[in-house]
Amino acid sequence: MTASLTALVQGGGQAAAEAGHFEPFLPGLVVLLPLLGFVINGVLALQHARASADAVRGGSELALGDSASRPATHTLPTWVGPGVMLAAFLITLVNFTRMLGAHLEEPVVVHYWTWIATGTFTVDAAIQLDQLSMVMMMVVTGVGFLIHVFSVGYMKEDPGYPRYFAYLNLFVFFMLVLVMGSSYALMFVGWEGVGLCSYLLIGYWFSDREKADAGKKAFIVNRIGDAGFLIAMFLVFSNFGSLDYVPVFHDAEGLAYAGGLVTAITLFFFVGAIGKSAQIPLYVWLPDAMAGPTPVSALIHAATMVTAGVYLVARSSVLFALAPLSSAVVAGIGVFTALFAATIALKQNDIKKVLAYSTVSQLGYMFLGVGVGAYAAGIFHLMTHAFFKALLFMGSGAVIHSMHEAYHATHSHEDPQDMRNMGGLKDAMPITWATMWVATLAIAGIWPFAGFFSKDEIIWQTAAFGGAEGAAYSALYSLYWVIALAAAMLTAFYMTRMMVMTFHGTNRTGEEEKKHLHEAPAVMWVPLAVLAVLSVFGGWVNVPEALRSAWVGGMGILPMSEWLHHWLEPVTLAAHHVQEEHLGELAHSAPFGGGEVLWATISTAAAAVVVLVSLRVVAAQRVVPVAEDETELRGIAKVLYNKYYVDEFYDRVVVQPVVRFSRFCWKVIDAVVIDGVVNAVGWAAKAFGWGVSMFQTGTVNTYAFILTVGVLFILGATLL
Amino acid sequence: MITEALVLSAVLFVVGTFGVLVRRNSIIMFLCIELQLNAVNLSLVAFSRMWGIDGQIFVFFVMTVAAAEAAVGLAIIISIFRHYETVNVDSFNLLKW
Amino acid sequence: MTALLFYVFAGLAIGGAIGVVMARSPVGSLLFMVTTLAAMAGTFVLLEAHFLAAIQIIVYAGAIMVLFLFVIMLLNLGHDYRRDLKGGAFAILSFGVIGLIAGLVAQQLGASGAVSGPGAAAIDAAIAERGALGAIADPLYTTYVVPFEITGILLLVAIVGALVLAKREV
Amino acid sequence: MTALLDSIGYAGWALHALVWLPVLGVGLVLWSAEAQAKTMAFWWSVGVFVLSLGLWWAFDPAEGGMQMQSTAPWIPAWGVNYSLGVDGISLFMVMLTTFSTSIAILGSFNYIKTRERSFYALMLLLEAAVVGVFVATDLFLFYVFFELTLVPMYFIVGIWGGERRIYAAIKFFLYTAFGSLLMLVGILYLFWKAKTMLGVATFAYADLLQVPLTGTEQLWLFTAFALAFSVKVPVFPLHTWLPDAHVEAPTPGSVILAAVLLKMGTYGFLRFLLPLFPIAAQHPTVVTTMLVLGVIGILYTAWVAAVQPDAKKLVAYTSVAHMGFVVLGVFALTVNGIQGGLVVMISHGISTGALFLLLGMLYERRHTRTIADFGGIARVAPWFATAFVITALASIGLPGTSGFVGEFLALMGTFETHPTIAMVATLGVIFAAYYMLPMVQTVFFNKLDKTENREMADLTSREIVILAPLVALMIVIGWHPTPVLERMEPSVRVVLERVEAAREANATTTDGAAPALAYDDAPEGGSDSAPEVSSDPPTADPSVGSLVPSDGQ
Repeated sequence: MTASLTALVQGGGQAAAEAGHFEPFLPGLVVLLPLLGFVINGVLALQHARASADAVRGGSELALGDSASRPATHTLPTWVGPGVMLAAFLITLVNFTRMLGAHLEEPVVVHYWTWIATGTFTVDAAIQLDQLSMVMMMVVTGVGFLIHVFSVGYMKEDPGYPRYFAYLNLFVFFMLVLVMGSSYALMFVGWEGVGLCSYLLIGYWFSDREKADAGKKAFIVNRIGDAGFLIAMFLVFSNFGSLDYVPVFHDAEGLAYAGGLVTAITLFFFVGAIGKSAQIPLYVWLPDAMAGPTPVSALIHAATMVTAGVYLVARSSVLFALAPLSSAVVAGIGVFTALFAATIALKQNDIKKVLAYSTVSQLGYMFLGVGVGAYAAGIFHLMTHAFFKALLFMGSGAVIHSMHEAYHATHSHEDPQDMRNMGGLKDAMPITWATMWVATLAIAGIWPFAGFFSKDEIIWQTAAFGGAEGAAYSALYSLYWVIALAAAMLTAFYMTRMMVMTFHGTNRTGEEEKKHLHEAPAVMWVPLAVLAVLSVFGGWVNVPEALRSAWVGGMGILPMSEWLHHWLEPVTLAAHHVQEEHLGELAHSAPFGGGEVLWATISTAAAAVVVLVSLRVVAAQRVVPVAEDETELRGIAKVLYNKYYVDEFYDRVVVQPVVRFSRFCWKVIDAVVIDGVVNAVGWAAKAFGWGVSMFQTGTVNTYAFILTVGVLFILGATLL
Repeated sequence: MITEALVLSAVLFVVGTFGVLVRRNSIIMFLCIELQLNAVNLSLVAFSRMWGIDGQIFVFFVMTVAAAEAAVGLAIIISIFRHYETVNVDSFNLLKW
Repeated sequence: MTALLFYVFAGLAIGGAIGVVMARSPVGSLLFMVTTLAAMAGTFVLLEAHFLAAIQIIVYAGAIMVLFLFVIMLLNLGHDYRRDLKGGAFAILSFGVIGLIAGLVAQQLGASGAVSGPGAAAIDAAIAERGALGAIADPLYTTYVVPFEITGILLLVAIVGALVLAKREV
Repeated sequence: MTALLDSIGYAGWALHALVWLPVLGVGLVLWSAEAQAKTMAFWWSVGVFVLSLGLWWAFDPAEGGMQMQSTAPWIPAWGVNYSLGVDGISLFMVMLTTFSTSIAILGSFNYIKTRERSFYALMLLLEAAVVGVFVATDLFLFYVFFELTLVPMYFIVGIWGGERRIYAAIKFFLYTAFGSLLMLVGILYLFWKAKTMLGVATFAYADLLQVPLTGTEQLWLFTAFALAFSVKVPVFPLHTWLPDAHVEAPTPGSVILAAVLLKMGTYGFLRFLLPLFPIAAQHPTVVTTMLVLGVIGILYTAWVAAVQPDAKKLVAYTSVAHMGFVVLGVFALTVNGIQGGLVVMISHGISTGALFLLLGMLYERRHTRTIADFGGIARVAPWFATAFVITALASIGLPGTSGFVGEFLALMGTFETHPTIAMVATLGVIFAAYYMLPMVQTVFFNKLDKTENREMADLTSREIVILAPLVALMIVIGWHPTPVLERMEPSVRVVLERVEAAREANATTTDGAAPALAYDDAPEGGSDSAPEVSSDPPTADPSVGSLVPSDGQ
């Protein structure tokens, strides 16, 4: 073990022979650094917690003092937390550039030590480096680093500062295990690990019951998905005899197309994905997860963890390509979630809730993408979404931060997250406003922002896939395509609504509070700026070939045509072979005719129109602060506002029955039935004894008589 | 001759036993026990006609024991009588459940 | 002649025994007991156990029975005959059980038929040699001396015990 | 290390020492002063533990059969021998026993206030008995130890327990005694059978393995043994003694009970049920029954646990759920399943033991175990909360902790042979979160609204010393279980090969006696071939020989 650990640090291990001329550079360190950060911050956190605990026991709270005279427990994490992330990102960057140079056909697997080895089952602690994991590593470490930096500003005043960074680093560690692991087993380690961290971070302010409940809900709902993941792994193992990607995907090509086995495997994997990536019907935990600190929502519940499901599907692209039914299910659930969540987002007033549902909706798009076999497109959207959604969340974080301090200054207890209390913030915080608009346009799919290219490619691929000759359920795919377009329009609307309610119009924070509203400090807005840049240009890495020469492709100015697509080629190759074999040529025109360029134009134009219109419409609406807001919602609006009452429904249909049945098991089956039998045996023995004691009359004659009877028996026995 | 003696002892023993069972007066029960002892003595004597003098020696011992037993037993009866003012065994049922 | 005598004695003994069980008062049954003991002493004689016959009369009928008599007198018993004799189901049941035992024994004896052995000859020889007393005294003080001594101790203990029990608490 | 051990002839006397040193300790503790009793007992048990550590190196991982065997005649007339031995299955149970005993003793320093001397003496006696159970290779000896464990536990619960301790103690005693008496009958039948069939009066495990039994006989004996062990495990309908015993028992009692006493049941499954009655053990009906009971145990007790108001009772019920995974793994009759089951046994011993210790510390502080009485403890006792959360997560099988490795392997092994059952059992993963998290939340999170909780002290250094090794073990085994697994595997294979042989023989001839013949021509000294033989397809030449003591040295 120790030897392998040193190997881990030196990035040693033995890289597989077919590495091409790609030489991995300290890949183990990428994983190890965040873990190191976790250990350091964890120790600091424990130290600090002891101190504050003594204070609490003393009946007071531990005063942090001004930022100048903070104890080491609050200064060190500032450097350790983001520091390890930066280091990890740089190492990843080195590896990335090296991989760019090398034309890697086969993934490079770096073994460290044998994790589990029974007689018939072996899985190593090993890292798989290929184009897909590299993209994920870039996103996780890169965006992760920015969010860490942002957190320094956002959490500065929080008493649990070191604990926060400890959790955050631990999360990154598990996330990297998830994306870098060379087997489903290791992915599952990361899978549950990130779930744990999300549990801890959602319930970060655990003294608040709602927040703690939200964390618990997230964990339990995720576990439902994890059960599916486990079953899928069992299926994989019992049929392939291994859980490592390389052998499994190699043997998978031998499976029957649309066979029952591969369908079962993929569907169970997708159950896991549904849980982790918050799709119907298990999306309910994500909106509640907003209880966590906002940077957490940006990192875990927008950029990285929730996209793990997409990564899982893309990773298993061969299997999913072999199972058209599963693919249809994936795409269907994805697209319906996209629409469903978008409609809910229309009526939310909590800025983070809007973003949460928009995340759910965007995740739906990603699943639509991987569902229609456009794995590159799915990952592409995952990446761009990481950029602009992280930006949106951190922007909202900046807003909330400023609102919170405003209310704090005036000791008001208004809700700093409710958009009805905002409005007109653009004067106070211009940078935030500008960057968030960039992200909004990106997510709305306006040319040439990142979101446009990624989302448009997914929508188009849906049409093309459905139109393919060999495609099953092609009618279904046309439906998906229409829904996807509709959802895109809704996205444009609710995002604009959010921006308008937050930044435009007159300020509703209150006269006193208005003075205290301020722009976020540099440590917070710099990351926003960086992400804004990425949200603009991030999409250009994968301009579809068809659009390239057209105006949307910038008349060929836009570089890197389908770069990401080609980059991921080695990973998705097998899947594409399967597609070509069974589907044949993809369609070149959408269901209602029209080519890719045309529909791209239509969609971006429509989105632009929606944005402009809703600017007017929402601005025209009269919004009042929560305090004096007693508008009675009616009809569909009410339903949307209450999120279709899904939580209530689950509570009635699932939670309560389970709890009631549990009580029944305990009070009736255990206490009455089983223990009843047990005690009955005891009573029977007692009763028998009591009955026999009746012979004890106390009169000598009886005893003598019994004696005589005994004599009679003995005589009889001996003489007869 | 021996057989008859044995039969006689058997009859006496049986009668004695019956007495022990049906009488309540502890002294009479005691007498019946003595009766049983004597029945045994008789059979021992009878057997000594078959196997030799030892039987009679045992009778001797039995008598001694009977004497001792009578002494102690009667003493017990007296002390019991002091408590209950009766020798009726039905009234000594402390061992009742 | 001997047979006739034996039957007489046997009749007396059984009659006495039944008397012991049935007699109204303790004193009555005590007297019946004495009768039985005397009759048995007779049978002892017929069985050539003269010494035993003698002590049967002296020790049993003499000493022990008198002791009983004393106690009965002392306690002034004998006025509750009705309650004394158990009746009803219990009596019948015991009668049945005992009857069965008797039946078993009888069946045994009947099966064995007339028995005899070397003992009689040996005893007669011993008596002829050392007289009735010596015949029994010799083994008693040689072979059985240890049990004999033990019975002595037993008697001593019995006396002490009887004293302790019967004595009024002081 | 190995050289050092050889130089002191460790293998020769280690097992005897492990059994008898605690007994000697009993004497010393009773003889020592009341005040010194605890320290004396603690250091003594630590010494025993350190001694047992040597097994790790002295044990030959490649060897599937019994090792370090030694036999001495005890009651020659009945062929009863005092014979000890250890193999991959019992090795870790022994070490777990010695380890958790010292931990439990250290953990009871503050909890036990009365009759300390007798308490610690009983703890050491218990340790001796349990170690004996795990190392005995003679069924008579095994039975003696098996019953002996009841006595100290009975007193520990009955004297130092809670209000309803008498009821709990009696319930515990009767339940288990009832089971083991049936087993005694079974053992005697085997003895008689061996006498008639083999012509030797023997209780030796290895000899009884040679006894040819017909299928029907095996089914009956299997039932007798299975009942005895199922009560100990406990398997679903026989589990109701456990919550009572746990709730009433003092903390150290619960720790030992959860950590090792329950393991005696599943150990019995592996050591006796499968090898002695392979025909019955692989009988479809039997297997399905046991598996279904295991699954019911997992889900049902998870539900019951979730609604317990008493934290300790909750954890007690979770024990049943965990042992359900073991039952599942064992009767999956696959290498993965059984090894997984063994790992679950170890990790459950560690994590649940730790949970009981933590609850005990909680009780010492607040004198209540009602979950609702707490809240927000994490603010006043952060280290305590950290330790508890880690332990709880290990207990619900989070990857990276020992719990996951075990449950994962057990479920996967089950899936290989019984997919449907495994799928249902997998739902247990969900309900694990369903019972554990709410408890953790209500106790440690939420608002710190009760004044008496504000005074709660954090972990003392002694408590840290207790918990640190446990937590470390959870994580180390979670990330690097291979050394553990590789030591188990050969022995597991030996067991499985007997079962497989029986299955094959059964397949060829319906006459149940046939497999017995297969055993007879098993090579007496065939142990060397044991580990290499691959289990799929299982070869019909079982390495029964490797279980025969005579070939060990």
